Amino acid sequence: MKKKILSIMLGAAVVMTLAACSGDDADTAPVVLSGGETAQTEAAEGGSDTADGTGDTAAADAFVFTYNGIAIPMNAPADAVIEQLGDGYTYFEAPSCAYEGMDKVYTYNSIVVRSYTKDGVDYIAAVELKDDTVATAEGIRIGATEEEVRAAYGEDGNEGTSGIEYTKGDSFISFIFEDGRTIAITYTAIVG
Amino acid sequence: MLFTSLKFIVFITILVIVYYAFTPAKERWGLLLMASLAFYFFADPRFLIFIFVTALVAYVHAIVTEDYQAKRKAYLKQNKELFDGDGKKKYKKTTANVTRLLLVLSLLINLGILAATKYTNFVIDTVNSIRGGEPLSFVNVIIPMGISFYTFQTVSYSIDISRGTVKAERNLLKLLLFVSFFPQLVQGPISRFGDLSQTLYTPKQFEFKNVSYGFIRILWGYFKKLVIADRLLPAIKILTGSPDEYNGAFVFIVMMFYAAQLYCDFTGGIDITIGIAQVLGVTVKENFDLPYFSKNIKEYWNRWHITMGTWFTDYIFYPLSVSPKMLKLSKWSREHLGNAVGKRVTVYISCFAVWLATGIWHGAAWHFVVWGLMNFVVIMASQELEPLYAKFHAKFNLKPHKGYAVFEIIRTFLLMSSLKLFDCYANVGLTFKMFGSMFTTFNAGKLFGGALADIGLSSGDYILLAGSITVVFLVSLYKKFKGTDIRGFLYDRFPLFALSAVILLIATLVFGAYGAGYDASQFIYNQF
Amino acid sequence: MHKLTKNGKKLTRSTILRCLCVAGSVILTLAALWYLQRLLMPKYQKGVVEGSMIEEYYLSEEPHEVIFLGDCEVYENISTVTLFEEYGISSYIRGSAQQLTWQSYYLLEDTLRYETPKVVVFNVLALKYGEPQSESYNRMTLDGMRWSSSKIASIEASMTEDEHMIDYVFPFLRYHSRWSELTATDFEHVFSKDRVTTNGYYMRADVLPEGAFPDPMPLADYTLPDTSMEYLEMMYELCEENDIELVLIKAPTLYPYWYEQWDDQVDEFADAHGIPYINYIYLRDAMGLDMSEDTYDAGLHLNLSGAEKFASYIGQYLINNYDLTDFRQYADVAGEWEDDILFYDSLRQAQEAELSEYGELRSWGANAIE
Amino acid sequence: MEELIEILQDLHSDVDFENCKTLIDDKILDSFDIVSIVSEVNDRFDVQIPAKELVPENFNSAQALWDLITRLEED
Repeated sequence: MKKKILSIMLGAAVVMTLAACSGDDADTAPVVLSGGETAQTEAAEGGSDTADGTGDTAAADAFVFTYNGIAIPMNAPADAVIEQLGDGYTYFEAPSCAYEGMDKVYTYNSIVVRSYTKDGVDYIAAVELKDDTVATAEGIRIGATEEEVRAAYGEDGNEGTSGIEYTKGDSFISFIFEDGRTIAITYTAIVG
Repeated sequence: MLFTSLKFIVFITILVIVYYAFTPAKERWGLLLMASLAFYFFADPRFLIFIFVTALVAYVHAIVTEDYQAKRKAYLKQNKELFDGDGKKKYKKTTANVTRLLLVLSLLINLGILAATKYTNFVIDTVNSIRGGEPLSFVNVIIPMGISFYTFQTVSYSIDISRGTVKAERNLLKLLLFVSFFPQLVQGPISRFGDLSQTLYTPKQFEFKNVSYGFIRILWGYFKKLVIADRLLPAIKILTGSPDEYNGAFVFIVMMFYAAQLYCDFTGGIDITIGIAQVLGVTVKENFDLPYFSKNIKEYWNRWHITMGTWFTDYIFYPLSVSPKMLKLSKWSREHLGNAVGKRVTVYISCFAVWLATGIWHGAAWHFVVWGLMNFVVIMASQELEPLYAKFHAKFNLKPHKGYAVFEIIRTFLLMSSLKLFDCYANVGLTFKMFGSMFTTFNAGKLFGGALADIGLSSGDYILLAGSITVVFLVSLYKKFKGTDIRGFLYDRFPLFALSAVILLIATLVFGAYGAGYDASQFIYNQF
Repeated sequence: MHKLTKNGKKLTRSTILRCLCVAGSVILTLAALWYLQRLLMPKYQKGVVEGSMIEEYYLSEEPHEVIFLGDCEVYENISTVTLFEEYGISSYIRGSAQQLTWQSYYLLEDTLRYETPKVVVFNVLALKYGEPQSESYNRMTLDGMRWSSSKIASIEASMTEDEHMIDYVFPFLRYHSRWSELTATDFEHVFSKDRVTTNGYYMRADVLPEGAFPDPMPLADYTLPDTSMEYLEMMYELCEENDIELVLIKAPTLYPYWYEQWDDQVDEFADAHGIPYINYIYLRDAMGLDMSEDTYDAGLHLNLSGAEKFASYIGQYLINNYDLTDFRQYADVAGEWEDDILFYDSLRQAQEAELSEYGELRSWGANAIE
Repeated sequence: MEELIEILQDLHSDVDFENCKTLIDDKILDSFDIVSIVSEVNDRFDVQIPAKELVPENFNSAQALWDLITRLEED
């Protein structure tokens, strides 16, 4: 009997969905967009916080460095990235005080990748470019002039004592200069 | 201020102490008003403007309507000799028309505010998706906390006034308290003026029994919310967040989890609301009556979110279906479509309207609309199948059998739980897909081999959930079979009552899913 | 409740019963919560013992003329027993895992409530952190402190975004979620804890030779954060007020990397304030450190033999430069130290026994984490 | 009155409408039934029952319903 009701229900509902939604899939947008706090109280009105299916992605907005065609986003889970990068690295690890985590350093031919631990999972902490065979997504390599960096990344960086930093999402990229030329480039995750 | 926030608990504690220790019984309603406004103020000071406008409109409307009706009635009485039968009817008709006009005016403003705040972006989004091309941008509106609840409550007052079933409140502050009474703002219930006003304004004495009953009910609400609902929610989010991974049997798990989560969250919230009101000496109507023991969907909707259901029945379903036009339509359709079909037409139209409104009311999103209409379809289907059932029962003589009742209850529960899936998944299409996957690729084996441990629940959590849901079930069973809730039994054995409260409090504090250990960004403490 | 009597009603038996029940419930609830709070808090007794260090100080009976402040670079690297045995220095290490500069400052404030040392030695590694870092480290440093304005200030300075003061006031609210993770250790140590350090020194007797460290990452800005430098300044002033000599040190371990540019800034600070700053990285040979046998974790921290060498070296510096009492001459203090040395020796023996039996430590460190 | 009972019997043949006084309270009549009754009453008695009269007190027994109809007829 249940099946019968269900089949009636399903059939009718499909028709109705087509009529009502004109095939539209983006349903949850308005509630989400109308602002954090109020949206929350409103969601509670129906009796529950609606379990919306869209989980936020951790590394949505951060610098991504690409090495040999493999993307290395800051704050992204490290295991998969390291696996893709292959075996050509030397490895170093250092447990933090009181075993609260493990700093891992993977040294490849042209880059160094560092990871940190959070909730038992490793995340990309930093990438350091070691030589001029690799370039940032914006085309900057070691040896580039200060002007080239500023032309590529803009003037709104944080000036440091020995270089400049640009922040994007929960990551920043640093260029270290000596005599007007880039001697080091690092990507760093901001761990929150 | 959510019920589970520390701020709220401190707020309530201070309120209750000031209420009974430092406020004269006669003035206590005033303190309730101040607390309600403060509650609103802390959420967002701008909200106060909205709620005040709504209350003021209802206040003015009520007084104007009542005075007008009284004046007309008195005139009619004093000048009987001036009217013949027809004249009297005409005179009354004019009164009714003006009354209706006043009501429409008041509802336009109050429902207009609701529509403008809650549904503008919904409409824009829908228009965008239909029209295509350059999308209209969303407007940045604030949605006042609990606006659906207090607007509906106020609208019921205005309609009752214009029907003449309640007396107008002539103290603006008292009416403002009715509109803003804070425990109800978060999740309802939607009270009627005729019910709530009986205890809201009267001088309140400290009554030990009332306070004890209310207190343990608050604890019970927190227990359900914190120990069960909030523990299940992250798991549900994980399951519904990766629908490709978690299909088939997992959808069934989502159904079960969500049924428990929603029930415990919603009834828990209502328990806290009614419990607080009871501690404060205010009687609020019940909103749930063991909905999961319902034998069919109609019964379920008579037992779930009762105040909303009766609101829609009283203010949409009845007026619509007994309006002269509908009666005409009913007559016409009976004459032209035959008695059997014709009888149904008007009821179905009204019912459709109710469920459309219910869906929209639940949230400004299409999946709520579809969910509402699905309810309509299921109710209609079961209504139509009823004679079939009757025949079936008659043939096999099934009805008196207890096992059959249990079957009906389980069937209704499963049906309602599957409808709730619309709440869970990101969009309507996905919900259907996931629902279908239960039948095409159930594959129960997937559940084992560690998958259930990957959704944020440890074996300890499962044991705890099983245990606490059993407790909730047993307490419900007690009510089902004794017809009264278990508090009376405990209160008559007061030491047992006190001990239950202590156990409930401690269990909630220890096992509640609150605080740092349960934050989205969980700290690492697994190793200790 | 007095309402009932006021109304002229007699105190019936049931009223008395109710009052008793309510009072009993309140007491029962408070007692249960108190017990549960103690039960549910992490005990830091096995494996991760760093959370026990701060509170252990309050149990130490003898006076301390030297107080060390800092992170693992002090509590794992300096043997307090060596300092006493060789020089008669009575010292205490108020160290904790990743102790931040302001936490060191407030721990000094806290210490001054109990005694005024002659010398305070601060390890500078933490100066690189200008912001709260991690809740679990905060907890290890803060939960063990006794309540005082210093503790409150330290909590306020240390909290990360997701933390709340109320969770420190009632740790129950923070730790109730441990109900499903309780171990035998938790039940065993509800009311008492085992000693884990010798005057703040955390012993590790095993050996894992130092390896190569990766090159340090170049930084765009080497300026030490203002916040930590301000607290260093406050620490200096607090020492001045109390006639305490402040000594800045950098422990001889190489990782985490201590940049030259940082070293220069600390040097500048020390010069400007007329206090000593000694970077022991440059003095590894002088103190006879052999990192193939003086470290237990490939060079991150010193082991027992390393800590004794470092203590021996720094102790010489301390007695040469400051007017410290030789407490070996004072029977009452020496008597207290007798107990500490006994604990130290038995711990050493126990660790050595495990090392000869298993080749590694099983009851301490990572292997012992439950 | 008899005609009214007839209307009611059509809806639920198994209920004793003459004596039952808790038709609403015991959930014997639901909202669908009430609408049917209103529509039948409208047809047979030419009385329009407005929405505001659709309250439990007026539908709990056949007698109450009959009283309502007569009251509305007089108006």
